[in-house]
Amino acid sequence: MRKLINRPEDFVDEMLQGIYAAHPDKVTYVNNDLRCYVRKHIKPGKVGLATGGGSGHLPLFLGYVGEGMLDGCSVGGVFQSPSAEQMLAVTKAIDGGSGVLYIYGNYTGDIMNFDLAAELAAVEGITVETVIGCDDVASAPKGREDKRRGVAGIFYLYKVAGAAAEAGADLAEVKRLALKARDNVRTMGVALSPCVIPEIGKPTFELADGEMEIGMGIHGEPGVQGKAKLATADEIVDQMLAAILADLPFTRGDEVSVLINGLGATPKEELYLLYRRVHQVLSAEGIAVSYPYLGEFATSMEMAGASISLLRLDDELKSLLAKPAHTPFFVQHQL
Amino acid sequence: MRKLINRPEDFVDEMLQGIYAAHPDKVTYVNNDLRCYVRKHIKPGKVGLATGGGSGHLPLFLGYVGEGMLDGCSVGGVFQSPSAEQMLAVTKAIDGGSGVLYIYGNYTGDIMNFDLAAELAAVEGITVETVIGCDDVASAPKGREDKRRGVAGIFYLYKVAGAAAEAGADLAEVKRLALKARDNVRTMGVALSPCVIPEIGKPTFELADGEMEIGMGIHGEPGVQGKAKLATADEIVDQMLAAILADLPFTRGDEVSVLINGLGATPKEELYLLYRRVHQVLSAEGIAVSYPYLGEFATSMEMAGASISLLRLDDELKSLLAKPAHTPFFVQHQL
Amino acid sequence: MAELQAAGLKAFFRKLAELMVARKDELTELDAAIGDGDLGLTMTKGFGAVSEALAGFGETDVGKILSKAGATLAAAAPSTMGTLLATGLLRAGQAVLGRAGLDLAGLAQMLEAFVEGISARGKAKPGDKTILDSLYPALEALRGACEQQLSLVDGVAAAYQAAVQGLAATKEMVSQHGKAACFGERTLGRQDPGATVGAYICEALLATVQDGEGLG
Amino acid sequence: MAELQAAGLKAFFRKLAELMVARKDELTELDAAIGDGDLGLTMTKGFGAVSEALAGFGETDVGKILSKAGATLAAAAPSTMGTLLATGLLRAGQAVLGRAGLDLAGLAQMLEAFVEGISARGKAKPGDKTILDSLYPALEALRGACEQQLSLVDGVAAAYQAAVQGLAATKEMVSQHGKAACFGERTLGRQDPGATVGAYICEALLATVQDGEGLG
Ligand SMILES: Nc1ncnc2c1ncn2[C@@H]1O[C@H](COP(=O)(O)OP(=O)(O)O)[C@@H](O)[C@H]1O
Ligand SMILES: Nc1ncnc2c1ncn2[C@@H]1O[C@H](COP(=O)(O)OP(=O)(O)O)[C@@H](O)[C@H]1O
Ligand SMILES: [Mg+2]
Ligand SMILES: [Mg+2]
Ligand SMILES: [Mg+2]
Ligand SMILES: [Mg+2]
Repeated sequence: MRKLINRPEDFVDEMLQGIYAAHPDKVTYVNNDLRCYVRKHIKPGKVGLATGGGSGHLPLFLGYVGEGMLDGCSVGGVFQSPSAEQMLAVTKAIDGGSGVLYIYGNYTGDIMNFDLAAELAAVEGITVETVIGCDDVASAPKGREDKRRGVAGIFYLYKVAGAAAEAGADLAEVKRLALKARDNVRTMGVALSPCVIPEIGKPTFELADGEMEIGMGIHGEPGVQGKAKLATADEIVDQMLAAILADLPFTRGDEVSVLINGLGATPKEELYLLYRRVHQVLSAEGIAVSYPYLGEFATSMEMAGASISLLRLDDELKSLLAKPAHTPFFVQHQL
Repeated sequence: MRKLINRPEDFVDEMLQGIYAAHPDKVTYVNNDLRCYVRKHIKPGKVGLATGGGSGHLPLFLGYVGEGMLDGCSVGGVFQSPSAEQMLAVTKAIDGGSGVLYIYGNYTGDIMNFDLAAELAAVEGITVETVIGCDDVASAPKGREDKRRGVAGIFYLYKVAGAAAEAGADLAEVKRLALKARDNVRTMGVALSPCVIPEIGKPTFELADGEMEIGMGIHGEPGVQGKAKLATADEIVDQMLAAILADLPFTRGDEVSVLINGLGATPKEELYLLYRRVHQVLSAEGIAVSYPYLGEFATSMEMAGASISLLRLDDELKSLLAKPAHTPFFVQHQL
Repeated sequence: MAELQAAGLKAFFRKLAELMVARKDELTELDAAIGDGDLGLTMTKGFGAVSEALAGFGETDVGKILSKAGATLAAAAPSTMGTLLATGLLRAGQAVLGRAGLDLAGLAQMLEAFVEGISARGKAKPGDKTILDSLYPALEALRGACEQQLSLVDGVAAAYQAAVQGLAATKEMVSQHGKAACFGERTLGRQDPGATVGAYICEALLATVQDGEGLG
Repeated sequence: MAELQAAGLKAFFRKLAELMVARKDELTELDAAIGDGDLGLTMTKGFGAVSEALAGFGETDVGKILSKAGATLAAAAPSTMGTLLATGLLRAGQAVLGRAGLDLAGLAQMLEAFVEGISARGKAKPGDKTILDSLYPALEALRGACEQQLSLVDGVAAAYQAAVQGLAATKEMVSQHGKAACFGERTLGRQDPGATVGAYICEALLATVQDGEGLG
């Protein structure tokens, strides 16, 4: 294990201690539980936005809590859901009286706990709505979008819903916009190496040097075609883009935002190399790119690999995407 | 090799093509050479700030070209200096009539080429001054600072000089401030894995799973004590901080900015775990932290590891550090 | 007829926690093959916490003990399996609230509520290759044992046998839920990790009634 | 007396480029041990570019050929070694500008300017474990050969011998400059990569004059 850690079982809590120490003016926790992570200043009257999920994906999930994005996040162990109890505590802390929207990824453990939390919140008189990210094209065929995993594309849901909530939209409107973002985003990933859960200490799957797996999920879930010999960057992009473009489908005349996401160990150099090809292919297809994002948005600790997400834009999504945001992990000026 | 690339020899130029495609409104190139990277809009009258160095360290070096930071960067092959010819082209393109300051890291190849470029620029009537980053405590003993490598701490030189130049300071003043930042920053790194130069295809040094090397440079240059068994995060921080604190020295009552830099493959989770301990130790020493920075600021492609930099602040440095900046790779609101 | 009382139920959770520790690597490997490999971790952690919480819980109402176990498990192991089992335990606790002991019919009633809780939360059906595929057969065997008026030990033994057979049958199934569903046909030939946990639960229950500790 | 003319000088750069390709891995390994491992890459790339640029360069002035080589190398291989050699070549070109051929004395004059250019840019001195430690001995041998009025081939052979000895002596030195300096005492026992390049230059020069191609 090549990790800068102390005791594996302290990994998540010590990471959180570091975050609270670094950003005391921006974030804090409630319920006397480090894992109930909330914005320092909750705006009364604003619709509350909560997310949550397993650790090991920074900046996902808690990294999007801050100005112009989310209000709270319950934090699970590595690759494990937080508990319904923690979700409920966050929900109560961030409710500004206008209800709370849950936005999280399509994983059974998370769904079960968020559903339980929503039932409990209702008992406390808090209206909760839910939008589940399910952007990973590789994880289920078209028509079964409800079975698809949520991966990096959830960033767009946070950004769009966050900007709308910050601007004063009500719960129904924020939900409508989050759903619109969800319906218009598609992602494909490729992994080049496994990652190691600290408490397990060895990779839970193997990917040898010179191998890749297109379509692999951010916990190492398998892709559509299994392992293959590592292809060139251009070939990989072509294959991933073909799947994405056909799925929505994206067509000539569309305008999109592109998100090139590193899974953890992949250098920025390589992300730009991927973007080069994405830009070439989209130009050839007559699809315009606005607001490209490149960097680490949803990782699997030290996994090597990347994902490509496309969000089809209209004026509404575009103007919400362009709004400024400011969290300890994500800063954007007005575009 | 686990890399998302096409032909290794095209790595740098294809990466640059991706960057220009992604940020056409912010950066461009001159001299018909992709590797002569400059800001799209040069302010007449502003002191020009140029850097340069080998590729493979993104966001170093070109990532700091943009509003509130630098104006141009000559881009070398992986771990190789750009040429004097390229540096000269960038110098001419960014000179707004008030002279140009070179800020780059202390590496022989770069020095020789920047010196040559400065001689050639003088012939063209452009005043050039030079400040060389040399923050790596591990690379030479105290008293021989001029022999020390420049690593992640150079970020502070860019930020401080960039803010001063943007505010209209003249060449002498910008140089004074860059020197002040240089004199007050110290860095120590630790590596947990090697990295692979694309055109070489295999690591140029070995670091086995479970090993570390404290003090290793960003090209794999050795540290002070050689390889050792991987220690806990807290032990590593304690050892690195001890060297940093003793060197300046930083003392009770000082105020510092801390930069925790990932070398490439190290997850943000681990960086925050390191920060947790840094914060504990500095608090115990009576040293106050303002403006912590955590993320990837100077990498070695997919190398695992991290560095810690401390900048001793005074009011002047602090206010320059707090100024906004906006490049394709680094965004900061006014702090 | 013999009854499982508070002490017996606590002994059951203690045995189950020990069993999880003993089988940790097996669960990790099963889940690594068609999931994310955390099941050994979550189950040892979750039932370790339950067993600890119950140690100092001076309650004689078996319903309250089950609820306590469920609430503890929900907080300590909020994974798919942890949350499903917690939901099941909370329902089971509701179903037998106020009782001081469970005879074979009581156990069947408890197991029924437990399985229904898991079904309701997870929306899976038998054959989907989940924990239900070991627990449903166990439930049916227990009901049959009640009709045949078997002893407590024999009844639970029959349930355990059925669970083990149900577990073996998961090798012929394709996963329809959770992370395993992404593996599709590749889950064929592999034993379901969650169903394995279901069989362990029956195994611990059998060991408890065989021991006789806390039986009144 | 025999002279190295334009064709000979071009043949020299061609041979040197081939030699770098043949020794690429050796240079890579030497530089990987006490540097960043790029020397094989930069030298093959740099002298490949020089050899290509000279192929279509119809110039008879040996000074201009050397300058052209220097400018090409500076652009193609801006590493420490590339820039040092480029500076040396530019100075050497200045020193013999306007000549159509170089006899032994001319070669010595050229090598002197070459070495001085490297010294001025790098600020190293003999004994610092750099390329100077093979080139200085070669220069001195060449001067001695002039005094003794040796033939062109014998003179260059003496220079090459001296370079090889100087190179061997770098094993006893501790690196004082560049990335190798960080390795400190650990550079003892290792041959300097840059000095190796210096010896290769002499080797290619010797092969050129032995061949006799382009000698007038
Ligand atoms: N919807 C469901 N209903 C019942 N059981 C399920 C469901 N989804 C998954 N499971 C069971 O959960 C097991 C995996 O549990 P666990 O490792 O906790 O999942 P995760 O790590 O994805 O949260 C599977 O082997 C399966 O038996
Ligand atoms: N200041 C100097 N003067 C002369 N030669 C030097 C100097 N610094 C380094 N060298 C030589 O350069 C060689 C390394 O060259 P190179 O691999 O191009 O360096 P880098 O990769 O650091 O740019 C060393 O072996 C040494 O001979
Ligand atoms: Mg899990
Ligand atoms: Mg180099
Ligand atoms: Mg699991
Ligand atoms: Mg080198």
